Amino acid sequence: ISTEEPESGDDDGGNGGAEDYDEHEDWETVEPEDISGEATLWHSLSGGEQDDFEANLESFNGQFDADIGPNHISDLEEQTMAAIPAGDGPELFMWAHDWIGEYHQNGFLSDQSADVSFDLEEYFGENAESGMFDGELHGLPHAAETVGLIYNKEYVDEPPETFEELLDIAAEHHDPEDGTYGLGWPMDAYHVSAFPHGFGGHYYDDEAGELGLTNSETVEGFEYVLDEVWEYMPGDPDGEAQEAVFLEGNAPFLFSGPWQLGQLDEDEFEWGVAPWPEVEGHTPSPFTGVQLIYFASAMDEDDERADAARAFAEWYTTNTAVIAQMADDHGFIPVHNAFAEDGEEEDELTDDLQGFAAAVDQGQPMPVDPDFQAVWEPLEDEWWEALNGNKSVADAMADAESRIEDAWD
Amino acid sequence: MTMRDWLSNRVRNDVRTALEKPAEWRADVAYTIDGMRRGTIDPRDVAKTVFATMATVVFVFVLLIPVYWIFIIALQGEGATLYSTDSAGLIPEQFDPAAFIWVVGDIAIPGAIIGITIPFIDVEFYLSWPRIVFLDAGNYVDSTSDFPRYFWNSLYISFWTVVFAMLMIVPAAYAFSRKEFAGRMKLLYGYILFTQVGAGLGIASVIALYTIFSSMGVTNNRLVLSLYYAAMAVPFNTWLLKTYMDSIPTSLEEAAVMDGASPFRVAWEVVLPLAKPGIATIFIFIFLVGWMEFIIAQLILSPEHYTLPVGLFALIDEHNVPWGQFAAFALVYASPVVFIYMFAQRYIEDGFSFGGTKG
Amino acid sequence: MARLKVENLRKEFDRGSIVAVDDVNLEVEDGEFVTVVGPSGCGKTTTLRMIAGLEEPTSGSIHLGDEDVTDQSARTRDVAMVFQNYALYPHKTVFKNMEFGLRMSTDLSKPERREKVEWAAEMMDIEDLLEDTPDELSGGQQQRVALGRAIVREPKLFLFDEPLSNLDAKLRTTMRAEIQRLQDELGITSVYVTHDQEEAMTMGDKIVILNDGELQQTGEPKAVYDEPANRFVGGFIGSPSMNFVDVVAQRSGDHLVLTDGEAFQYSLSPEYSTEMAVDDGESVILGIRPEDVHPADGEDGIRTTVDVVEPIGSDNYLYLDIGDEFMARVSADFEPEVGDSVEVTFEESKIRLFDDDNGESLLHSSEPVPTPEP
Amino acid sequence: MARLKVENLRKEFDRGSIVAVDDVNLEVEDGEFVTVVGPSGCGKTTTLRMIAGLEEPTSGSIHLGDEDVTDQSARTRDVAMVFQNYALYPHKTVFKNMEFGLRMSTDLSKPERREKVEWAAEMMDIEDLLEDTPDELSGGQQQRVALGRAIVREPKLFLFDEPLSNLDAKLRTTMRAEIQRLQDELGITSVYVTHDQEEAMTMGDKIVILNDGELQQTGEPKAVYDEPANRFVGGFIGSPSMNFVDVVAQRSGDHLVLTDGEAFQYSLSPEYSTEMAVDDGESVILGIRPEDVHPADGEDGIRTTVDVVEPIGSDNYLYLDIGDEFMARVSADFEPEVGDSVEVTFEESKIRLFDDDNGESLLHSSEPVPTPEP
Amino acid sequence: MSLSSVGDRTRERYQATVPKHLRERLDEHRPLFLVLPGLLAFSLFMFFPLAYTIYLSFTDAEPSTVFQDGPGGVTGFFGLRGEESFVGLENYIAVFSDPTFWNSLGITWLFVICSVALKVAFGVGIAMIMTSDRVKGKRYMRSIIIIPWALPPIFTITIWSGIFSSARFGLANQAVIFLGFSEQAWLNDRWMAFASYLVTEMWLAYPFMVIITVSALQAVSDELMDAAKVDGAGYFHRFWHVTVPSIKRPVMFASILTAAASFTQFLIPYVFNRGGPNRANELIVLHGYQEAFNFNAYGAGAAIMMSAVAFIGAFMIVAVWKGRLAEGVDGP
Ligand SMILES: Nc1ncnc2c1ncn2[C@@H]1O[C@H](COP(=O)(O)OP(=O)(O)OP(=O)(O)O)[C@@H](O)[C@H]1O
Ligand SMILES: Nc1ncnc2c1ncn2[C@@H]1O[C@H](COP(=O)(O)OP(=O)(O)OP(=O)(O)O)[C@@H](O)[C@H]1O
Ligand SMILES: [Mg+2]
Ligand SMILES: [Mg+2]
Repeated sequence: ISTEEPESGDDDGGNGGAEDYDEHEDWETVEPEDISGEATLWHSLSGGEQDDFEANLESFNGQFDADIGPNHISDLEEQTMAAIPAGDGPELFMWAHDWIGEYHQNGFLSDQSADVSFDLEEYFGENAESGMFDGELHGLPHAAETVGLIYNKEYVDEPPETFEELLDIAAEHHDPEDGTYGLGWPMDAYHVSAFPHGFGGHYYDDEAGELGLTNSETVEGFEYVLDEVWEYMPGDPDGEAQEAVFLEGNAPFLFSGPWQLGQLDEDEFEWGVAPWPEVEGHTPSPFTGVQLIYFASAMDEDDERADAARAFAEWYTTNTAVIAQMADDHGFIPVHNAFAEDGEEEDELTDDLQGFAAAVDQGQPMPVDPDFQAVWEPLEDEWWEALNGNKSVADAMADAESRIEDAWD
Repeated sequence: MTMRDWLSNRVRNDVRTALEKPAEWRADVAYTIDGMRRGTIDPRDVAKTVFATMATVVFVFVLLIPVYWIFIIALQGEGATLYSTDSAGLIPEQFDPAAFIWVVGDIAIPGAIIGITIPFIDVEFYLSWPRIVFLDAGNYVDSTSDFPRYFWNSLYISFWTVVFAMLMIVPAAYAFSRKEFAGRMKLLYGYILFTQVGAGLGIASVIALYTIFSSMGVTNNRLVLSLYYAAMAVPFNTWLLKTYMDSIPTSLEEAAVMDGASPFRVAWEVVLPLAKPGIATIFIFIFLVGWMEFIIAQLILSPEHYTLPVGLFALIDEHNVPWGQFAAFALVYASPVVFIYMFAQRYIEDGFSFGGTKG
Repeated sequence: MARLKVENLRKEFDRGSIVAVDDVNLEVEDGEFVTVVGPSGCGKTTTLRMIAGLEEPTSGSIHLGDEDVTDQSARTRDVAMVFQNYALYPHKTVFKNMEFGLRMSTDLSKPERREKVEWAAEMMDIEDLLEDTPDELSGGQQQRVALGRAIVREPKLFLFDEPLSNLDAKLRTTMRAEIQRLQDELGITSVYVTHDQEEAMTMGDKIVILNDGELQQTGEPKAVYDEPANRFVGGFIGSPSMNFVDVVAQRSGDHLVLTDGEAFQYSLSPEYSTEMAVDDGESVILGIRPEDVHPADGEDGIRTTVDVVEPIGSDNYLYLDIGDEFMARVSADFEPEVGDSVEVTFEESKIRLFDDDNGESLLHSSEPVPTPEP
Repeated sequence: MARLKVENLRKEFDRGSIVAVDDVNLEVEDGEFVTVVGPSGCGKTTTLRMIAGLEEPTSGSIHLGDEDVTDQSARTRDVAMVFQNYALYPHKTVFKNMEFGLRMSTDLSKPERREKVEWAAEMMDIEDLLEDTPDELSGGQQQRVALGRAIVREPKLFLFDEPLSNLDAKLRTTMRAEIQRLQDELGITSVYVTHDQEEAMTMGDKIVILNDGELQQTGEPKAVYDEPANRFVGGFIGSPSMNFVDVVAQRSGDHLVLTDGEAFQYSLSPEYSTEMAVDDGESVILGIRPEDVHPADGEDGIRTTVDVVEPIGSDNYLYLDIGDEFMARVSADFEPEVGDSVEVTFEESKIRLFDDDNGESLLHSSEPVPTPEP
Repeated sequence: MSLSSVGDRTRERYQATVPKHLRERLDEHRPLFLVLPGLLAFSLFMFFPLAYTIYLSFTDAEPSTVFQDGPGGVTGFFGLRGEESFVGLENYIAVFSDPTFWNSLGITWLFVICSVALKVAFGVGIAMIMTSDRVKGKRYMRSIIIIPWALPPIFTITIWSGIFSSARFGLANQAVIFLGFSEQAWLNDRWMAFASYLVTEMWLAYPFMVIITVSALQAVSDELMDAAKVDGAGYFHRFWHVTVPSIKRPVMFASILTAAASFTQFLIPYVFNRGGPNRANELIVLHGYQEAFNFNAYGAGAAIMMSAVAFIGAFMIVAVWKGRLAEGVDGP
């Protein structure tokens, strides 16, 4: 038992904030003028991300005369669904861009295109598009994410160039009785999307609003996974199980996103990140997501609060120091042009992030059409049916399409 | 005897019994061995008992393997996972209490300065003591969880849930058990009927509920949430306590009436003390409502008022589950209930009086 | 302490389909100890509960002292009751049990209450138990506490509902004496319900016999024993029971000859015959108590065989082959073998005759038919 | 039907800290009806349960017929037991209740079982109740069913554990006769436990008295009544109880003079004096039964005052001012007032003397000290 | 003293001010006032959502309409009404003509029957062991064994979904391999998934069954047991003829409650595999949820919920009535 004086409060020093990073001299942070409002922001960032994010937010509050209150919400979808229509929602919330269509349709979002104070194209390039729907501006992007190849350097020094190569290595190490596997790859519709897309197919055509599951290319992509890859994976298609084998050092490869980096233990093994290897001449093309700070409909209620909220979103998404810090520490792939455009700056990104950034380049953005939300589940259901050998891939995709179309009616 | 005296007495007795148990067991064993030597106790009989006990212990272990597993996961520290390739993790690889320390945080008595003023003579004493630290989490982990805050929120909500519910349930159960009034049987049927139907409404009712709270302007109000829990606890627990009260002989109440006690006194001094086992039982059930409920709490409360289950669930983010922390959190979370149950077990096992359900 | 007067008391249950108590009248003098006795379900408890105020009478009135308490609640009647199962508060110590009534119904200060409880505890010889809880006490001790709880308040009226029926035979005798001693010392008006006629006889200044909710007879124990108002009372009071023989009465000259068609024959002398309101040839029931049946040494008796001999130490019971069941209590020295033929006889003054139909006593000498006292 | 022999039976509870039954020996002849009596907690039930096989003896053996059944389970012993609370299966009809034992322990076919049940039901006069469930029956009827269930199997041995103690006084007498009738008709060896000494006396061919787990005396009821082996038996058997007076014996010539230091003084004649193993000046306890105390008409008696007069109809009980508590049972005609001075006397042949220390009888004439029969 | 005299005085005033006939009426129904607070509170939180759900089931509500501002006030459900419009019985017709609804209902009933049978057998079995004379230290084991009851269901269910991983290293698969079988794709096979639901449900619910059964077992009359022994009944006959009848009603009571809980089970299929594979195991509440949220058809979702409520309600009515649960000792 030890004793301390009453006054001594605990001050858990964080591991370095955005102060350690310099702002990019060419890209000025968009700073607000005379704001004075309070606003609420909802997010569901994980532990470490949350700490740093909130520290940055506090520094914004300190710098300017605003009070943005961050709330960590555990089930953001359900909460926003209930609170926003009831008028209890926040001004801002953070999520990937794929909700935009549906939330727009439900009237959950606010259009800020008239009020935003800088040129989005200039800062975010084409990623600016992801915050737009139907010509309205519903959010600002701050990071991108997608699935790439993470490899264990104890098994392979260099990432394989082609998938055939990868499978050879996988086959070599695959021995379930002994607890080792060829590779880990969560088999949900999101993680697996690189193949159907890479083979030239698509889940859903956002422009035309059409399904593409039964396209021969899509089917071919799925079939390749089923026929060539599945046998070297743990039998559970669920993400947790797939990731576990890699994280424990029992598999050379894992297809996953930057969020996985926090789970890796440097003491256990060294790893690298690479874009998707070529497969039979195709380049796999994963779904990419863009993390947005959404403008919720509460911003239409009170101008003062809206100003504060918008100012924070602008400041946060344009502050290169913050972006660099979040990228380094939490694998948030920058969408800010400062990190993409001039090749010189790219060196600022860690190797890991470069790998994922390359994967983003390979990928294609998730559709935003509200109708697309109905695709996920039937697709995944049917795909797993095929994985389990209950159906052929073609049949499964046909069934998935008919289920999705049913749902649309 | 006040409730508090009674409670502390009980706890003291229970602790004493628990402490004396080993000695008693030793005496049992000695007597048995002695009996076997003298030939008055059949060794086969003893063997049967030993075997049955061992088999039961094994069975209990198998039954609780998931709990054991969770415990092991919680001891794996950072890299813990539910999906371990290595021998399913049933044999622990390492003992790392970090997750538990992360959950509970510092254990300390906060420092304080207390002023005592003695009336009339205007003398003031100042008593101050430093913060006494039993466990400084900072020595072991970088950060600690919000468990203590969630814990107090949960405790606060559960406490008021119990208070509200008791205020509504005890008089009602008494009335159901002892009085005749219009619609009594119908209400009882209704109560039993609705104990479970409510859950069937599913998510639609969640939206409607949110609207009630929202339109009353009481989202994020812990007291109103307590009231809601209490209300949901009413039917089942009223019925349960009623059946218990049915088994209390009326002659005691009549004796009190003959002694000149008013109806309130009869209830307070006779019926309530006698209904203790029944009340202990519904106490546990009601407490658990507030302690366990997740969906509405998550919907209604903002983070500063999050309860334990919401806090637990908040550990899971979109992509990752920190299994070690998650498991440790859940175990620490469950421990008060197990603890309370241990003390209340006797009453709970008596508390279901099936006076009302006996054939 | 007060007089209790119950008039035309009636209680119906279940919408009148059960009449538990039917038009009962009863008067208990100040300081009197009245026992109420009757078979199970005859309405004893119901009557007592109405007097206590725990049950509302359907009709009739109850006066306690000069007051009409019929509509008063039990709380305010100043009546104490001792229950069959003691009804001690299991969660309170003996002291608290006894103090409770004082706390509820008097304004006494704490020390005054303590003094009173101690007085009552001393009276019941339970001073040492005051800090125990009821479950630590034996049945007899619990009963003492229940009595102590009743006396500590010095109420106007004591009610007892079979307070001894849960005790074993020996303890019952002891507690019976205890209650009588209390009653002597305190002189509180008491109503004591029991189903045990011996208890009722030995304890009561007056005894009240109920059957089927109706009052059968009221009177001093000895009077009731000697002059039962009807066959029911004759059979119910006294142990072993009065013997009954169905006989036909035939006037033969001045004599009245009673025969049962078999061996039984008895001739009443003229002086007794006239006392009986019996017609020639009428069927009547003859009642004679076992202790009045003697072996006929030499005299001319009724010859019969012995079915069973039951020794109870102090006496022997002989079951004789007369009527349905006929018993004689004879001294322990007289020990015939089963199957022996014996001659028995009895004094004619001990004979009671009852109406064949309604069971009323046919004895003229006593008051007309002594049922309800006003 | 069989002989029961219990040898050195002992039962400990709670790791030997409670000795419920201590070295009991007992022999019951084929067809005999033995009653076991003793105060509450003396080990009656425990003994019976060991005989039934429901409790395992700590030591000792039990023989039924020629078999040692000590280690046999209750299931296979072929004994029937009647419980205090009847223990009828509440969810089964009376018929099923009675049939259950047959179904479990015999190979009888269904019609055979029905026949047997009907025979037993007729025997118990419950044919009309066969389709009812126990909760529809009165206490007496339930007890009949419990008896019927026991007899239907015609077991080797009947065990009864206070079967009548839940019934009211009248019903108890009836059922007592019923059980005796059954025993006469069926002649099955029976052990009957009761705490009511009167029941034990009237029902038993032989009576066994237990106290504190130890056997006190075994014998025919009359023998036990007349020659109690010790003070406990003297006081326990007989109602009202034997009177005890602490006296000092002084030899005065051939006579033995007993005085209690107060008014009490009695002089034993030489022939009786010699029978008693008493030294000069020794303190002993004198026992005399109430029915042996008579008013001394003219003779030279002991003068004392009357404390209480209790009329029980057939007799009067007088509480006299001798020793602690001294009662005389006198005829109903003798009715002194409370406070009257009376003279009482008794025959010297009725006097029993007991050792001051261990309570053993000091009477030489009977067998040495008749406790355990082999 | 002071208290009671104050009481008397207020009573007098009360008697003086309130007319007699009203007073009598009040007195007669006074016990009702003890019941009312609970009843009102419960009604508020129970019937409002119920009414709202019924309302929704007759509309074409979907997120894009229901969340728009509609009329306020009582008729507008205090602002809950949006721009949805009435469609009459259309939702119900659609639901009842949808085979997936009937499949869901069928699998739900199957789940209820199987899980209740298992829960009862398992609960009674454990309770028997935990009250057996042969087992020492059973009190302690009884208090340990209720741990599953103290853990939040959402957590336990997540853990169980991990146990049923179809990977070779999943706990269930390890057990199966240990027993000499081949590994299973638990959640990807219809009946395997169903079985895993059952196991989980059983594990979650057994503490409740054990608590109730233990207290029922402790009330079994020892005398009856002895009577049966003397009658020559062996262990199983005693269990069947004495134990079962005396614990029948408490266990039935627990079964009815737990049956209703099974009927409304949502989390297990949701967390395990969303009622999969391929919606084959969608229990009814999950089915309603899926309709409402995945297909954005709140009206149809509400219609499903209401149908479910109707079924569970009918079940409870029959069960409560047949089981005479509402009655006390003084019941008819
Ligand atoms: N609350 C009640 N509802 C219906 N009937 C009742 C009620 N109380 C008593 N009775 C009936 O009234 C009659 C008299 O009952 P009571 O209890 O007064 O008898 P008792 O003489 O005390 O009998 P016991 O000697 O068995 O105690 C019985 O027939 C009984 O069934
Ligand atoms: N299972 C038990 N555990 C501990 N002590 C016991 C047990 N059964 C009986 N006893 C003790 O053994 C002694 C004898 O009990 P038993 O029941 O045989 O007495 P009894 O003569 O039948 O008394 P009663 O007349 O009250 O029925 C008592 O002191 C009792 O407390
Ligand atoms: Mg009664
Ligand atoms: Mg006994």
